[in-house]
Formats: sequence, structure tokens, C-alpha cells
Amino acid sequence: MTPPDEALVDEVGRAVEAVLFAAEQPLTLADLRAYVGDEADIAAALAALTDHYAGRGVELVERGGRWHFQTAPDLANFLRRDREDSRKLSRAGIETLAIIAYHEPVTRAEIEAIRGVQISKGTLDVLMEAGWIRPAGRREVPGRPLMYATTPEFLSHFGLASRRDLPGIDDLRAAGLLDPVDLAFEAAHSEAGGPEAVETADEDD
Amino acid sequence: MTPPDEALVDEVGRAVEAVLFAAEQPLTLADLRAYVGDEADIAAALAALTDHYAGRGVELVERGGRWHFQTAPDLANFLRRDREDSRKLSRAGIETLAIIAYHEPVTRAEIEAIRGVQISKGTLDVLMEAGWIRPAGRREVPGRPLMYATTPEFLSHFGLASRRDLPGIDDLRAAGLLDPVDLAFEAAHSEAGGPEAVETADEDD
Amino acid sequence: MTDPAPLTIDIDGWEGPLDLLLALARSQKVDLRQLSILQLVDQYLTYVNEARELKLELAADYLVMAAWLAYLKSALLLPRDPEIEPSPEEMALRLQLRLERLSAMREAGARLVARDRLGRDVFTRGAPEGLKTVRKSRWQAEIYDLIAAYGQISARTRPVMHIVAVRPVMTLEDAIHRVSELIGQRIDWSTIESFLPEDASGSYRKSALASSFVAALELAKQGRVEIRQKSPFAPLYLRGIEA
Repeated sequence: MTPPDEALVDEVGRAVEAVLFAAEQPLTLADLRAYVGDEADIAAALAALTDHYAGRGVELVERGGRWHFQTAPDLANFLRRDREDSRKLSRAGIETLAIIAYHEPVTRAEIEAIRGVQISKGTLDVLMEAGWIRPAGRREVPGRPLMYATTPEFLSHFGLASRRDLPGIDDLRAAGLLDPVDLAFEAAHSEAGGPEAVETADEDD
Repeated sequence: MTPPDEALVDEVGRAVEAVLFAAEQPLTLADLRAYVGDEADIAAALAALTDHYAGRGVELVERGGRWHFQTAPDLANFLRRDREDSRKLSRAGIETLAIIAYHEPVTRAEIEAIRGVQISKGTLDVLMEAGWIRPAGRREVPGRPLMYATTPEFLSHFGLASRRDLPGIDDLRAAGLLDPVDLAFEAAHSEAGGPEAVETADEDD
Repeated sequence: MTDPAPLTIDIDGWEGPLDLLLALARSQKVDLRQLSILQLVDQYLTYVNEARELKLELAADYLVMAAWLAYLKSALLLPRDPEIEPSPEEMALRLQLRLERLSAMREAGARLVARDRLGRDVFTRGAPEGLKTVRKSRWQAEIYDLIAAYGQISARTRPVMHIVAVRPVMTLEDAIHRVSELIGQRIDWSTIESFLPEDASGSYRKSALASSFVAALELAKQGRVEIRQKSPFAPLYLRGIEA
């Protein structure tokens, strides 16, 4: 399954391994190239290293195009420190983060439309302070509202290689649950061919 | 040479690997025991890990009874990269360099007398860093101040065969480079029939 | 109040009426697509009434939602009026779609935060050596900059010179000599111009006039000449004083 170790113990492989170990931040391919040199070898070295570390106590992962080593998730019980609550998010925070991640880029008004309630300024601040969301330009509609999107740190923190890895995102998209209500309404309407679409069963009252 | 991977991929080995990786400082056997548990297995795991990492980009080392991972010493050169930024010399820098080139060897006090403005130490440092000037002995006057002169790199950077190739004052005047602003002022003034005085504006940047 | 599924309601626990509606909908234990909107309306209105009886203060948006739901319920129960747009079924569908979406995001959020999170479940290296970027400056300057700079320094620091072109002037000494000689030959008041040489013209005449004026002042100081002028800019007259 894994390539022979000889393939790794070449200079580039060792250098990539050392640079990633020494790095304080996840590194992109371009970052690695700046330290180690040739690009093609680096991609190969990353693949070989990923294989080599698979199943060990430490693994090599890619998060949003950036690579880093981290401990294996199943060893959390050996490592957990008593700072579990340090990043406890409020329910509003979690929902807002999920809405941004699954819909990005998204405006505050769009977030509020989904949640059915205004979001307090603090909610977005907390997410920004955590480094998980960032302003992402303005929507070209009247008022030019600011849009929000997630950051590479968001992907790293939640262990996602990319936004495509967001739990259930494909199903949600297929079910139209990431479309705005208006769009879904049109779809449901034309599909069912009329208001009969919603049977309001009231027999069990 | 190395033991089979199976020996490592046991729970204790993986845990020790992860704990050492995540630790903020080198850990003793007792520290590891506190995280992982059983002592005998830990010693064995450390031995197996040491073997496993030998020759790789990262190695497991013991120093005074404490264990930690470190990048392989022979790869230190990969952990730093040089970035060359092209930077334009400041006005003070170029003036100082010009004075040294025309008057070398010259002391700092002499440069300041010619420029009419003090120069910061940083200015000379930059010129030294650029490799264009060098210390050139001391002037045998009280205080024995250091003198500066240009280097061969100075000549090659500016495309000069020797310092004699630098244009003289008369050449500069002929080229209109003898303070073009004031020359223009003078021309305008004499045209208007005023006194033919050469007024030199002496404000500095 | 003998609701079979009593909701012990903490009024502060709800993030708005939609959140409350979703919680009530979930209590129906059916897929949101099979939700009974009429039942949901009743659940909501019951809840609001309970809260009122307990004298709990409900935020305005809960009451707005209650009014809207009451209207929706009556519209759903009454015979269809094709004139009314949107139809009650459409309104119900929209409500159901909104609940679905909120529910989907709530579940997504829960799955997200349950993942193996960096710094909680998985850890990066505790003491990385760090990478260094050594910044080196490649200094740029052109030969033109160099010699132009030297040109400016030279021009700036050469001494300031006044070069006065050679031209005919009458010195003050000449003027004093001339005026004191001429004044002795005259008895009456004479204009200062009459003391200038006959042939003086141009800049020499200006110089002679200026010097003669200063000469006159000097002689007046010595008590040898009187000076008179009727008004500003009027002609200036001189007369010798009898010794």
C-alpha cells in the first residue's frame, strides 16, 4: 500500500518533512517550494509522506491547500487538555458559522433570513476573532452589504480539506436546502404543479 | 535496519509519538507515563520510535532524560530561506555615496560638511550592506575618525571602469546636472533683466 | 394545562419565533416535509397563551408571529378565496421551507462542531522550531542618480556669489566733491538734478542722482547745505550756507 521507505528518504522528502515539522503555520505548495526548491518533487514527497504517516500517531493533512502535521484524531483522549471550554460557541455562533460555511459568500441579511432572527454584532465578531470568517467583498445590490466567507483557518480548525468536505453539503445542495426560500418555493411549486404541494394534515390533533 | 512498522503501530507507540509531537517541551519518561500510562511499554515505544525516525527529516532525541522530536540537523539550511527585495536607495543614501565616490577616502564628518546635513549611521550601514563602500583606514587627526571609500562592486554596479570615469564638475555643469532647478531659476531671472546673481537655494530634503 | 407533551419553556432559550416553531415542529416527530402546519399553529398559539397566563413577557416578534399564524390558520380552514394572493397553502409552504432550512443549518452546525477540532481533539506540533525568512535587500541606484545627486550637492554648497556687472557709476566720494564744489558757485536754490553732469544719462545718471542725494544729506549734516522740499515727491532744492 505505501511506497517503500527508500522513496521517502531522499533529500526532498526529508526536507519537506523537516520544513513542515518546523513550521509554525500550515504551508502551501508555494511556501514549501520557497524553502525546498523544485515543485514536482514536492508534490510527490507530500504524497509519499501522507502515505508514510497514515495510521501513525501523527499524520500529514491538507487543509484548504495548506499542509500540516497533526496528531491522529483517535488519540485525543491522550492529549486533551483542560481547555475544552475555551472555544465554546454559542448556539447563535454555531448556526451563523454553519450558514456562512454552507452558503458563502453570504450577507448578514441572508444569515438573518435563514435564522429568522437578527444576529447580534458580537456573534460575527467572535467568529472573526477566532479567525474562521472574514469579510468577502460586497454584494452588488442596493446598500452594497458586506458579505462573509470562511477562512483557511476555518478549514484547518474543523479538519476539512476543502469546503466540499463540509458534512452533508452534497445532500443539502441536492435537496435544494442551500437555495433561498424563494427559489425553493418556485421549484416546489412548478414540480407539484400547484398549491396542493403542501398537504396540511390536521387529522391528528 | 529498522524494526517492522507493526511494532510501532500499537496504541502505546502511537500515543507516545503524538504526545511528544504535541508537547511544548521535552518530556521525561515520567511525563509520558502521566499521559500514556504503562512505563515498560513507553521505553520500548521510545526505542522503536527512535529507530523509526532515524535518517528521516525529523528525529527523536533524548537530552538529559527528556525526549523530544527535532528536525534533522543536516537539514537546517532548508529551514531558512533568503528573500531578496529590490529596494531603492534613499536620497540621503545616494548623496552620501556620491560624496564618498568623489572625495574618497573621506570621514563621516567630512561627508556631513560637504552635504551640509548630518547623516545617520543607518545610511552608511545601508551602503556597506549594499557592498558599495568599505572602511578605508583612519584619518590621523584627533579622534582618528574612520574613513570610507568605494569598493570594486561599486564600480561594477554603476558600470564604471574606474573612479576617474565619474564626470567632473564641469561635465556636470555642461550636462545641466549642476542643480538644474537653480540653473533654471537663474536663466529665468537674467532674462527678466535682473541682477545676474547665482542664488543657491540651500534647503535640504 | 394538561398538554401531553409539555414544553417546559425557558423564554430566554429561544432564538426568535422561528426557533420556537422549529422546536415545536420537531415535537411532532415527523419529517418536516410531512409537517402538519395546522397542528404547528395550534402548538405555537397554545405556547404563547401559556406564556401569557404565566405573565411571561414575550418579545414583540413572538406576538407578530402568533397573529400571522392565527391568520394563516383561519385562511387554511375557511373556504378558498381564489382572489387572495398568496394563497394560504403557499404561505404554509414558505413557512415549511424556512423551517427546513433553519433545521438543516442547525444540524450542519452541530456536525461541524462535533468534528475533530484543532486544539481540542487534534494538535499541531507543540514546539515547532519555526522557519526563518532572511530578508536581504538588493539596493538599487543608477549612475544617473549618483551624479545628479553630486551635482545638486555641489551647487547647494558652493558659496553664494553676487556678480555685479561692470557699469558706470558715480561714487559717493565723487558726488560729495562735485556737489560741494558746485554749491559754492551758486547763491539761490537749485534743484538736485542741476548738480548732475550735463552728459549723464541712463544708468549712470541714476547712479549720479542717488550718490548726489546721499552727498547732499552728508553735506547737510556737516552744516554746509540746506535742503528743501515743498511736499513729498516734489523737486528737491539745495542751497549753500554762507560760512
